[in-house]
Amino acid sequence: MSKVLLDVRDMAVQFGGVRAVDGLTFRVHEGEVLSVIGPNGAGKTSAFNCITGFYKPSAGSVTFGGVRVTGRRPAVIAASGIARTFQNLRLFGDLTVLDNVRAGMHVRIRQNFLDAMLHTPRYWRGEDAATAEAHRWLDFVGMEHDRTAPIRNLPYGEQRRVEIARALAREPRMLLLDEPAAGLNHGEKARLLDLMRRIAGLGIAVVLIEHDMGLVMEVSERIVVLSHGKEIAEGTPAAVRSDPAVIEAYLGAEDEEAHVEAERIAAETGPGGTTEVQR
Amino acid sequence: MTHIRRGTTAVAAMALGLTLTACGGDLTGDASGGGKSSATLKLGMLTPLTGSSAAIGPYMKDGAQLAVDEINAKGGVDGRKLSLTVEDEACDPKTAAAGAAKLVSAGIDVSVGGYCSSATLPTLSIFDKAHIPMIIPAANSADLLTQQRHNVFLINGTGIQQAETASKFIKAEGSKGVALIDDNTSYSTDITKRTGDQLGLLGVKVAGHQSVTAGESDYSGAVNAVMDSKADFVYWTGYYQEGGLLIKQLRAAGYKGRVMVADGSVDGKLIKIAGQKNAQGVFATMTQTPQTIPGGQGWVAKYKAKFGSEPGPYSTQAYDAVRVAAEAVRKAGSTDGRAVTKALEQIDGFKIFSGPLKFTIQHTLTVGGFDILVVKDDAFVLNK
Amino acid sequence: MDHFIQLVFSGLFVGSFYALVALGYSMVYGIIKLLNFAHGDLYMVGAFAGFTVLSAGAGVLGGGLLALLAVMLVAMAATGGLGVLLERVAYRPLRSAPRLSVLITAVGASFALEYGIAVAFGPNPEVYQMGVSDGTLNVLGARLTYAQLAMTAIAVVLMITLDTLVRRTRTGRAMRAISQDPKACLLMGVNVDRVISRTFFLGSALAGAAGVMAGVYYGKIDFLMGFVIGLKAFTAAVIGGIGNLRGAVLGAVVLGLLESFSVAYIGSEWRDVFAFGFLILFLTVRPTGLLGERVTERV
Amino acid sequence: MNDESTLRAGEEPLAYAGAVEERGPANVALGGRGVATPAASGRTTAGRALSGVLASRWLGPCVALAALALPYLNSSTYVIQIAVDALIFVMLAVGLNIVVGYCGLLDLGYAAFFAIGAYTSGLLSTRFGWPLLATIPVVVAAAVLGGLLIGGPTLRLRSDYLAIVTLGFGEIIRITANNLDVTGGPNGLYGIPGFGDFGLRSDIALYWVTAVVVCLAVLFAGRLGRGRLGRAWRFVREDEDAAEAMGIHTYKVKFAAYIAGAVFGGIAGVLFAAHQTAISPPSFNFLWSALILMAVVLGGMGSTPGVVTGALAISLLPELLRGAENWRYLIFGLLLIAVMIFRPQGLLPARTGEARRRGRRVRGGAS
Repeated sequence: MSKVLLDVRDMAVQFGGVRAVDGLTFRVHEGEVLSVIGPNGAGKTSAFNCITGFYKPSAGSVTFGGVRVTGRRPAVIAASGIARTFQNLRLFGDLTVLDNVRAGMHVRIRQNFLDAMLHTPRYWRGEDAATAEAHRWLDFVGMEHDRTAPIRNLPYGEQRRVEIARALAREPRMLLLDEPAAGLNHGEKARLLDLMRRIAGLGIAVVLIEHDMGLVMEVSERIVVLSHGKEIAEGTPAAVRSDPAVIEAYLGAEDEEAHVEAERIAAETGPGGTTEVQR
Repeated sequence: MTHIRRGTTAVAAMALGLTLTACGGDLTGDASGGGKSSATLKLGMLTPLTGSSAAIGPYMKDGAQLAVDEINAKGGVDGRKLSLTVEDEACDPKTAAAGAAKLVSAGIDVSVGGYCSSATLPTLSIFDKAHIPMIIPAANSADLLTQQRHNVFLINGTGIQQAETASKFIKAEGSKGVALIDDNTSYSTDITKRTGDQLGLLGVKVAGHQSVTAGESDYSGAVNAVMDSKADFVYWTGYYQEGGLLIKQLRAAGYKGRVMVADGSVDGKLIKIAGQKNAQGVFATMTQTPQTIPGGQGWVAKYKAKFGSEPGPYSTQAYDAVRVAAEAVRKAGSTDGRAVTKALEQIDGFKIFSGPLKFTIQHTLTVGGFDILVVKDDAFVLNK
Repeated sequence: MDHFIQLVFSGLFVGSFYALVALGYSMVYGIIKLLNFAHGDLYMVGAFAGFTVLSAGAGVLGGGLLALLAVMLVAMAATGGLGVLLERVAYRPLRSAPRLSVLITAVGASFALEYGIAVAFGPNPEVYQMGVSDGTLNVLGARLTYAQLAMTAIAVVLMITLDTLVRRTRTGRAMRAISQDPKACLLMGVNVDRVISRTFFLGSALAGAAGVMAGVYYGKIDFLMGFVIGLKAFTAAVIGGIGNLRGAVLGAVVLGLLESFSVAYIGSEWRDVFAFGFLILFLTVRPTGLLGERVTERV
Repeated sequence: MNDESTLRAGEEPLAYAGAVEERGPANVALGGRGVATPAASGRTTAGRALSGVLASRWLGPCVALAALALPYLNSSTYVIQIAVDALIFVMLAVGLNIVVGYCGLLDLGYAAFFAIGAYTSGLLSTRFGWPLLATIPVVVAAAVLGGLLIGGPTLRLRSDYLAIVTLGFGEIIRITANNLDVTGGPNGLYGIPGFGDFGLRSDIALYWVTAVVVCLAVLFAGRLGRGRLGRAWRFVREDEDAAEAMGIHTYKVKFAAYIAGAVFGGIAGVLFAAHQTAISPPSFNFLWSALILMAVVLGGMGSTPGVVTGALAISLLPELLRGAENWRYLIFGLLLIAVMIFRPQGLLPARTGEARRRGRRVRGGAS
């Protein structure tokens, strides 16, 4: 296996008395596609937020590309090469599609306030390059709509795609996707699967939180299973699928929803079960 | 880029062209109002009609109007009828400056307004550039004079004159410790500062100096400080609204000493707000007013008959400002600003409420005319 | 020592006025996240409403605490109604608009109320024709007038009543619920509009009561009297943790005490600098105010 | 692409309603401009004409030219006086627009920077005899310092708290100016020199200086808003977390907005000092901050033509209503409520199209 890109060790965070993440350790290698699954409330999104700096871990360390980034500002961590999407779309609603994607390039555009005020050649070079690149990323994710319109007016699926384009425009070495398939229809999920493979093809490591097990099993090289903020299993999709601890975690959860989910996971991943994407 | 550059250059070129042609036009001369006519003597007044001092404006306006009507009834000045234009100064420098510009554009000959010193300051240069003499009835800060503008005349006694009168009286009363309280406006702090200096020269102890915020209701902070300082004489230099409250709260706190207020507080409302009982025996430093000088009752009656209300602060000064303006124009024989200014400097012995008028070299009253009043029942009367 | 106690008394007394106004600020903020800039002016309108009642019924009412209470009730009803009207006309149509536009409307309403009164009553200050007793009490070496005592007592009674109302009644529960999650309340069948109206009524009525009390105690009212106290009440509400009612009272008392002591030890002209400076430093240390809830950010 | 857009046109009324319902954002009225979708179908011809005018690249130069030509149309002292007032107010509004409109930070004490500028230049020119022009670098430094002082500890706060803190800061500056001797106490500073009169009538000379400075300020503010930093301000306004996730240091970006606003306010203060010749604390009270904010919101946050229009309206309206005495602020207040209710996004809201580009540049990619 290739080099370790992200190394999370004994990471913990708590809110009040609740330990959302409780001593989590896992690694992501360069260019791999890794899924993080677990019942609701297992601490998946909290773990993402700790890695990307939105929460300050109360213990443990996060090392990215050999550099310790624990507790740094989200912007600093992002600049070091981690891009992410959010569970509930977090786009800049009033701004155009292109502007949204330009946000990803912000740290790379060389321009100071004088350039902007005086419209120097450097300003135009930077702006034109940014526009062209934004179009390239939008083409890459297959965003077909008008790109000069405010993004809030676009259909949900397109907004999802733009959010990924924005994250890619950050030119990350690792991309964290938080439930990218939520709310998508079958056709859109298939396109998402294809997109994730093409992203991996660019050499970008993809870490995925997803409830759609079909998608997870299809795309992941490895899976990390969380429960109560701890890792309970790790391995290839096939290994995880048959891990008794995983089944137990899903069934044992008190949450009603988790039961349903556990049954679904069993049905979907059982021998001969067809995944959603294939259907 | 080329488009934008070209646009910018075009604008710049046009601007330059405009400037060059402008030099030949009427944009280079003095800022004087259009339409000056010799048929009327146009007077302009800036006074607060809105804002925190909005209460004062009508008093000044009515006082001036009374004089205008009286003079017109007698045939005006050398056949010229008087007219009065009033603009709001709102006690705000920007509003005042715009108002002054409006008066200049309306072609006034003499300005007879000016209430808040801070709002009057920016109008000085505007009137000066238009060569319009200013007879300022109320604003009296020394800062109005430090630029030595030849066209500025104050017919209200100045802070220093008031401070002198106040300090002498306080010394005569044998005070062991004086508390000075102002409302942190220029008019008021000017008087407290100067009174403090004067008292120092006279060897009277200043027990404390407080500034309160105008427009508030609770002055317990200042009251506590006065009580702690064991002062036996309080001199309040702000306006009557706060002055009434202050007296009331001082008395409620058990203050037994004497209280004196400055001219801004000489108003029947002070007694009402403080409560008649609390206000009894409160002294005041005040320029001579119709209420206190012999024969003045007739003037008050005329005012009441015309406007249906008692005259208030600066009604008399505004009245006098109009009369002085008319007198100066009569003497000068023209409405030309420079001539009127000269005439104003030469006025000697013209009778106004504060006494015979003669301006000092600084253009202030020679006779400040400050008297000590005292509250008796529901009115201020001359202290004997 | 008695000097110290005197300062404490002054601070508490001023604080109780701030508190009555701050409560309305905080309630309205808590429920619709609106900084109601016109709130201080409702206090002023209350004072003028009381003044009108007093002038109209000068002979009938006489003096005394009972008359004061009667005047206060009428003024509270009037300002409460005005508050409801204000919400109806100026704020409700904008409930879903960006918050800044509503803020501008509030500033506009503040102007309209101030100058509406200036046009109706004239710009001169008016004098309340209702004397309160001049008697003085000596407590622990500091003086305290009966009037101060009575005013503080009325303020405390009003605050306790409000607290009970909010904690014990259905409307109160609904108010607290809406401040937590208005959407959920709508889904649960709570009549959100009516509850917001009632919040405005209560908050405005309290401000009106404070206005009458100020009129009676200080004796002088004018059309700009609401501005400064509005600012102070806003500050108090923020110090206490805006949206939290007990916090508003606590913040008001803290602000009153701070002002009282700063006047004594720093000088009255620096009082507001001290008060605002304290506010800024305080917020950087404790951004949610004294009793404000910690907001956990959801990402 | 094509059938998609036809579909979108059909949905437009619903989207409109939804947008108003949800957040009533500034993009509603003119949002669709320059967009491939025929979203404008519901708009009136007049509205389209207006948005056409607003989008024209000649609008700015034309307005600037009109401003420069004013003295030829009417050179009365009064007109020049209030025109300079209005232009200074435009500059203030444009500066505050950076903070509030672009970056979404509610500032209720903007007059503080105006005061810092006016007092710094006033002090240096009257007490130390500096020419006014020479004070500008010091003013900029002082404004930046003021921005650092207040922005440093407070930009981390929630927006409502930011409002009260900035309000408090404004009051602190004003009261301090009132209490100190060096600033002339309540009377302030007076006898402040102008920039010189270049052989013209002095007020007209100052008018032209002001007009040129303000036109440049409007141009620069607009360009700044469209550049890299300006985009970052909007990202922060729209969603701070998402901006952080893109590697944008939101704290620094907010700081930059604050300081840019402070510099604009400070330079407006210099113009004000030169114009008034006398400055005193009442000119920098809360009412001023509120009026500037009102101009920004009334005109349309984030929109340069809107903010300029709003500033002209707010500054000239009270002058037009002069003589109505207390009625004027009553009318003013009612008008504000009415405008906000019927047009909460402001008079001329910001367009959310792409920035105007020069035609010859063809961008790559589809669309």
